[in-house]
Amino acid sequence: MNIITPEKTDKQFLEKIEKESGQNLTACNQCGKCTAGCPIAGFFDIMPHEVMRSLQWGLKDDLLNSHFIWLCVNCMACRERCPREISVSEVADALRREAVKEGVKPAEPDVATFHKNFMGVITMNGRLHEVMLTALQNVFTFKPFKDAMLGVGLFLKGRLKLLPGRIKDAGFLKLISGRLKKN
Amino acid sequence: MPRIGVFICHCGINIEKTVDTAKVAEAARSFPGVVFAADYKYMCSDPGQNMILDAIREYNLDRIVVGACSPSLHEPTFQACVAKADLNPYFFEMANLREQVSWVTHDREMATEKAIQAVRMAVAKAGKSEPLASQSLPITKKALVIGGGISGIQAALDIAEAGFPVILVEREPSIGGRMAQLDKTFPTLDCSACILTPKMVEAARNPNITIHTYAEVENVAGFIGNFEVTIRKKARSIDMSKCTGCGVCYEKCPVKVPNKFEEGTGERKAIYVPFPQAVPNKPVIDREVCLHFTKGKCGICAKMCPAEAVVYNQEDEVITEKVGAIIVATGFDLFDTKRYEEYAGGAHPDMITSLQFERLINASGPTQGKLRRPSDGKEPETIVFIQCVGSRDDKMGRPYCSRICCMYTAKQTILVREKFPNARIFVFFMDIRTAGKNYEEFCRRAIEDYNAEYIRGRVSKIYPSGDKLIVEGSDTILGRPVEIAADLVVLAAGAEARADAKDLARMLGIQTDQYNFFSEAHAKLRPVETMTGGIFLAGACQFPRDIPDCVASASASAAKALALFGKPELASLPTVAKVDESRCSGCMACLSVCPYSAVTMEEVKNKSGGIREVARVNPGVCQGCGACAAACNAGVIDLLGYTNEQIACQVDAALL
Amino acid sequence: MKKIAYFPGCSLAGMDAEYDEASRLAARELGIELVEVEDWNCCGATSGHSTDKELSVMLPGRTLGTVEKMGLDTVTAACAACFSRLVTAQEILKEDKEMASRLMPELGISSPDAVKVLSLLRVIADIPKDEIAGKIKVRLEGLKPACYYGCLIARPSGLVGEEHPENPMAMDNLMSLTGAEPVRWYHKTECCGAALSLSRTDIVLAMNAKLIKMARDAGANCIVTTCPLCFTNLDLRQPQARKVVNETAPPMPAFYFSEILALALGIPRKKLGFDKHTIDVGPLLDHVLGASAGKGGE
Amino acid sequence: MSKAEEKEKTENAEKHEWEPKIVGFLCRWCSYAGADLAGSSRIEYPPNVRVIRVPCSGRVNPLHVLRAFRKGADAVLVAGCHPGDCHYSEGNYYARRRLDVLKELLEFIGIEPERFRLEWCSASEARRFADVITEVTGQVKKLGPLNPKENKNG
Ligand SMILES: Cc1cc2nc3c(=O)[nH]c(=O)nc-3n(C[C@H](O)[C@H](O)[C@H](O)COP(=O)(O)OP(=O)(O)OC[C@H]3O[C@@H](n4cnc5c(N)ncnc54)[C@H](O)[C@@H]3O)c2cc1C
Ligand SMILES: Cc1cc2nc3c(=O)[nH]c(=O)nc-3n(C[C@H](O)[C@H](O)[C@H](O)COP(=O)(O)OP(=O)(O)OC[C@H]3O[C@@H](n4cnc5c(N)ncnc54)[C@H](O)[C@@H]3O)c2cc1C
Ligand code: SF4
Ligand code: SF4
Ligand code: SF4
Ligand code: SF4
Ligand code: SF4
Ligand code: SF4
Ligand code: SF4
Ligand code: SF4
Repeated sequence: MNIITPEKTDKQFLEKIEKESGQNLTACNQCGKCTAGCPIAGFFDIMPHEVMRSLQWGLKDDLLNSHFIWLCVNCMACRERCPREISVSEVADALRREAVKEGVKPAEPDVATFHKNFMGVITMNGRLHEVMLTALQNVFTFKPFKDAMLGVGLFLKGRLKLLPGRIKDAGFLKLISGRLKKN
Repeated sequence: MPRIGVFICHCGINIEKTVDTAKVAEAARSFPGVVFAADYKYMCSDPGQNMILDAIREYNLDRIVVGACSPSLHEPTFQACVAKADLNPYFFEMANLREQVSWVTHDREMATEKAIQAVRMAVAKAGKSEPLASQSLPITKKALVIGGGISGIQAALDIAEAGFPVILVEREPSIGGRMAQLDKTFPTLDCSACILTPKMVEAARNPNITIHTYAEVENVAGFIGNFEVTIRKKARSIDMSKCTGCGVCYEKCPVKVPNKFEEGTGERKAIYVPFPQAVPNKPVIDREVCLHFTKGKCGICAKMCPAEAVVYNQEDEVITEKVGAIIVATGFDLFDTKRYEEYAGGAHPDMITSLQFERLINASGPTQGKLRRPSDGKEPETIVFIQCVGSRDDKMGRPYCSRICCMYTAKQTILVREKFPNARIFVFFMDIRTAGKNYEEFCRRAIEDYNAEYIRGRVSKIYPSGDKLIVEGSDTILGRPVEIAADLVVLAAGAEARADAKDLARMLGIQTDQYNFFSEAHAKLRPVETMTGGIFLAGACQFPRDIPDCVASASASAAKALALFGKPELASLPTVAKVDESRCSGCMACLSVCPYSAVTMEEVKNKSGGIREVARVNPGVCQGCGACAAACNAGVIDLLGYTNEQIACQVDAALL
Repeated sequence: MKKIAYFPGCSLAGMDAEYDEASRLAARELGIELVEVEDWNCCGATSGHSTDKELSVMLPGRTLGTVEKMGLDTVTAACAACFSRLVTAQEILKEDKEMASRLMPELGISSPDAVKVLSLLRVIADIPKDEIAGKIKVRLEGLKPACYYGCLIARPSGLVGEEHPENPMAMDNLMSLTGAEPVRWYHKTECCGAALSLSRTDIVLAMNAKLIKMARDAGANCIVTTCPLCFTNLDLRQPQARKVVNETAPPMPAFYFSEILALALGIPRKKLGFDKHTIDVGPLLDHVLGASAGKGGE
Repeated sequence: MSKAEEKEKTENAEKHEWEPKIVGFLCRWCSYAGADLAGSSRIEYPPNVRVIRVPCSGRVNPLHVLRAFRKGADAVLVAGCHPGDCHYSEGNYYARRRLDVLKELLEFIGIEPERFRLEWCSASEARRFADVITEVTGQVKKLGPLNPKENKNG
């Protein structure tokens, strides 16, 4: 049964995300302009304005388990046009971090894995390396040949380097990997 | 020693909630001069006022202090109350414990402390109060109405019918305002011209009404009952007494420019009548574009005119008029939809404003009522209306609801449906606001009988693709994005204050709100009065209003002006400046700062018989600003009701 | 020669070396030396702020500190994402005093706005128009670019220094200076979805196809970008996107704005890595450069 | 109770002990109405201001301000309509001219400029009114009392 009751909601969650995102969430009047202009809305499970409404209720689980939080690309179209000057983009960020922190199983495992791999590569090297990232992404998402054809093409055109660049400042690498482990 | 009574109001719980009123009354009992103090639930109620009257009798009180709401709300109430007990109204003082204490302080202890302080100051001031009286002043029983839209016309007619003369000043060449631009009007769908034109003609015919079109008010001096206004009648280049309105002149004029009345959808000539039903129905030459004025050639209109009415060298005429009341009815502007860059910059030909729509669907409009796509003249098959454009949008600095656009959009869907039985008509809305008599029913008809498809969601983007406009919106009820390829998009542009409203407010000495609409004295109790005596508001210049509301407020403001004219004379302001002539050195510092020239220098005889000049105040002219009192170093000229002594006592009491 | 610190970012250092090259060359022609930030590290991109707010400040923060150490007052990033992260980090440091006091000493930042962060587009657009016009050697008539700014260079308005979040004109104006005729289109700042490129390629392809279609409908014969992520998306992924929507119209060549600028400034075509583009730009360039009598050609 | 806690407590007590006294002369047309609107809008602000309603900021004689300081005010605020918006057309210009001179005098005798404020605040600027009071109160709290020991009878 999918009925909302006040008891099932978590109002503190609203406050928390309000603080984390720096947005005034109760200001949202559900106009729907964010959804209307979002380039990815057609792929979302929860629409941006519904995200805002769910927050006003405090429907924490729905949000942390949503595809939305992983699919929002933070393009800020919503932020730019919202008549109440709210940034759903910032809210998505805050929710995503919250999901990571709470160890929620991501609804979009590939996206989550991507972020993880990305951070992994840069904590190793301080810089990104596409071959490594693509390889890791494919290994971890069990799609070993995805994008491989693109890769060969790039390699032949001389656009792929096979050896990663690495920054010299080892102290900084340690600092960021420490920061990552804390989560 | 004065005998002061103090009354502390709970205002239900409004004050009592954060202020311990009993404690305030208790504290008041120890203030110098206080012989009686009490607290009560509602001081402004009849029992509350009776309590004051009883206490005056029982304790022989001669000064009254009430600690309650803001004096701007109930000072007159209590002044009238003490007058009943034969006390001078200026023996009454008010301490503001609600707006400035209980509503802005949450800590009860601090609020109580602040309240005691405020009452102490009021008591100190009351202790030094003197009886003040007003003088009687004459009233010029003639009204000025600024703005000749439906509101101004209605106000003028009401006053004229009561038998008083009215001067109606309209800056366009014709009266009529926005209503003249409309097609049919909600909620009854009568044709706008059919109900407006008779009123315009009636105003023109009424012997009590003098209409100055193509004119503007340039200066306003004086005060309630006694204003003096300067009006500039711009040169029309037409001798109005000769012109018969035959229209030959503009047929042959070679210059064509966009017609402002048609909202740019049609053209007019350099010599023109803005619309066929114009009042007065006589042309005007637009000197900015007329070839005679820009290039020094042409002159066709003068040649054509059989009445020899074209006068190129006519000059502006400046007239002055004395009036007793002023009604401001200058109406509203439309939000500039180009500010929405995401709506293709608001600039595509097939994207029009709601007012352009009114012109395009109007049988006397530029297309004779044939609604076609402006870009290619094709019949539109899909029409999208978008509500709240430039309203309810903090980003655009317009957080308010424009109040009229829900209804006129519903009307416009009905009007298009009548022309195109098979078109698909969509409306994007945030809420449907239809709080009016028969309004909700009207809107339901648009949806159920006229098959307008309403979608709840705001539009984020509009862009051209091929020969269509793609409208990206959302349906928030279904929770899905919506995309519609439209032939025609109509933007329900919000209403905003006239661009020059602020200037007019300055000239009149009235206030504006944060959106530059004119402010009423009190939202509920004095909705058509301004804070400045004798100046009233009518119609959409105060806030977005539809025609029924405009007419109601216009009649209300006329009633206020008539109430003024109904008095035999006017009581002057009692709180005016007063000079202690014996001490005046005649330095003229006061005279030089008085904005109303209320101070003059008069010769008086010294004790020794010599002649010297001293300042003297005309209490009928003085408006009680106190600039003179602040300018006089010797404290010779003082402001009654706010005397130097009273202020000093308040300062001292504040710091005890 | 004016010196500006230059943050190439991972994409330019990796896959998009031709943008790097073209940008440096074009800037030099226009009197600006791009000095690479010493031992720079990744900005963190979307993954950074999706994971940890503080980390998302530390990564670009280190760059800001390094630029200060290098004694330069302005830093530019060629990639819109890097640029966005740098500006956002500054903004967070300005707002979150507590975080600022913790991180700034560690990162060597004296004040959140000690260095100015500009997009590469802004750096070049700020050069007086006449100055650029005077240096144009090859007129690129016949080039009808749809200038594509992407989402992060124009948003959020107020932070990034572009005129308008929906219809920025800086790149269009530059293109006009070269003799090209930029088209009016309405998707200049619509997102390309790059952040999902590797994880939800399906979404990205759909967005890609729409952008290309809109550019074509507006009459463009190429699309010009400022950002390596956008470029990769629009160039490298275009063949895939075409398949998804069964596109039959010819492919749409994509360029970096600095490539076009470099060409117009007279840098020889072969010095610019046009052969590395996935969509063949040869015919279009032949046509355009042929029209200007092969002056800038090989 | 730890030492630190104790210290904090006494500090807090000290903070609570002293509340600055601010005398505010408010024009009845604009700033007084703005203060009323702050009330109707339920905007909270510190209770330190004691309001004297005047018909116009131009009514305020510099001697009134001086008297307030002499009698123990820690700050004085004069608030009127924005330039150009005076109900009496130019009263606020006179106020500005007169009170600017006063400001110099106050600085000369050693009263910090933060203690005397001339502000423009319209009838619609409720938020601004509350902000001004909050700001002045904060500034004066930082400065401390004006002449803590001095007379109250001069
Ligand atoms: C698209 C649209 C459709 C509408 N449809 C309907 C409808 O169907 N039913 C309905 O009830 N309402 C409708 N309205 C609302 C209606 O137009 C207004 O309620 C009404 O016109 C307001 O009248 P007014 O006299 O207050 O102002 P206005 O009509 O604006 O008149 C003000 C007049 O004052 C003049 N003026 C301005 N400044 C000065 C100055 N300084 N000196 C001299 N003169 C000056 C102006 O030139 C103008 O003539 C609609 C509005 C719009 C925009
Ligand atoms: C719950 C509620 C909350 C509200 N809150 C607000 C608010 O916050 N703000 C606001 O602006 N408005 C508010 N209103 C609306 C407000 O109450 C009305 O606008 C206002 O009271 C109407 O005043 P009236 O004089 O027209 O009618 P009424 O107040 O109804 O007065 C009519 C009087 O006529 C008398 N009467 C009736 N028939 C006869 C007869 N045949 N002969 C003699 N006398 C007769 C009645 O006894 C009554 O005293 C609220 C209304 C309600 C119901
Ligand atoms: S655009 Fe803003 S106000 Fe509208 S639904 Fe989205 S977040 Fe809420
Ligand atoms: S920031 Fe996220 S929610 Fe907002 S428009 Fe972009 S993708 Fe949609
Ligand atoms: S006098 Fe004022 S405060 Fe008292 S009850 Fe009436 S409205 Fe309320
Ligand atoms: S000016 Fe002459 S021609 Fe024109 S309408 Fe009047 S009478 Fe007719
Ligand atoms: S003189 Fe002017 S108004 Fe008359 S016909 Fe010529 S252009 Fe028209
Ligand atoms: S009246 Fe309707 S359309 Fe107009 S602003 Fe209000 S809600 Fe929007
Ligand atoms: S108070 Fe003084 S300055 Fe003001 S109007 Fe009266 S006489 Fe003139
Ligand atoms: S300023 Fe005072 S002393 Fe001078 S003329 Fe006026 S009243 Fe007399």
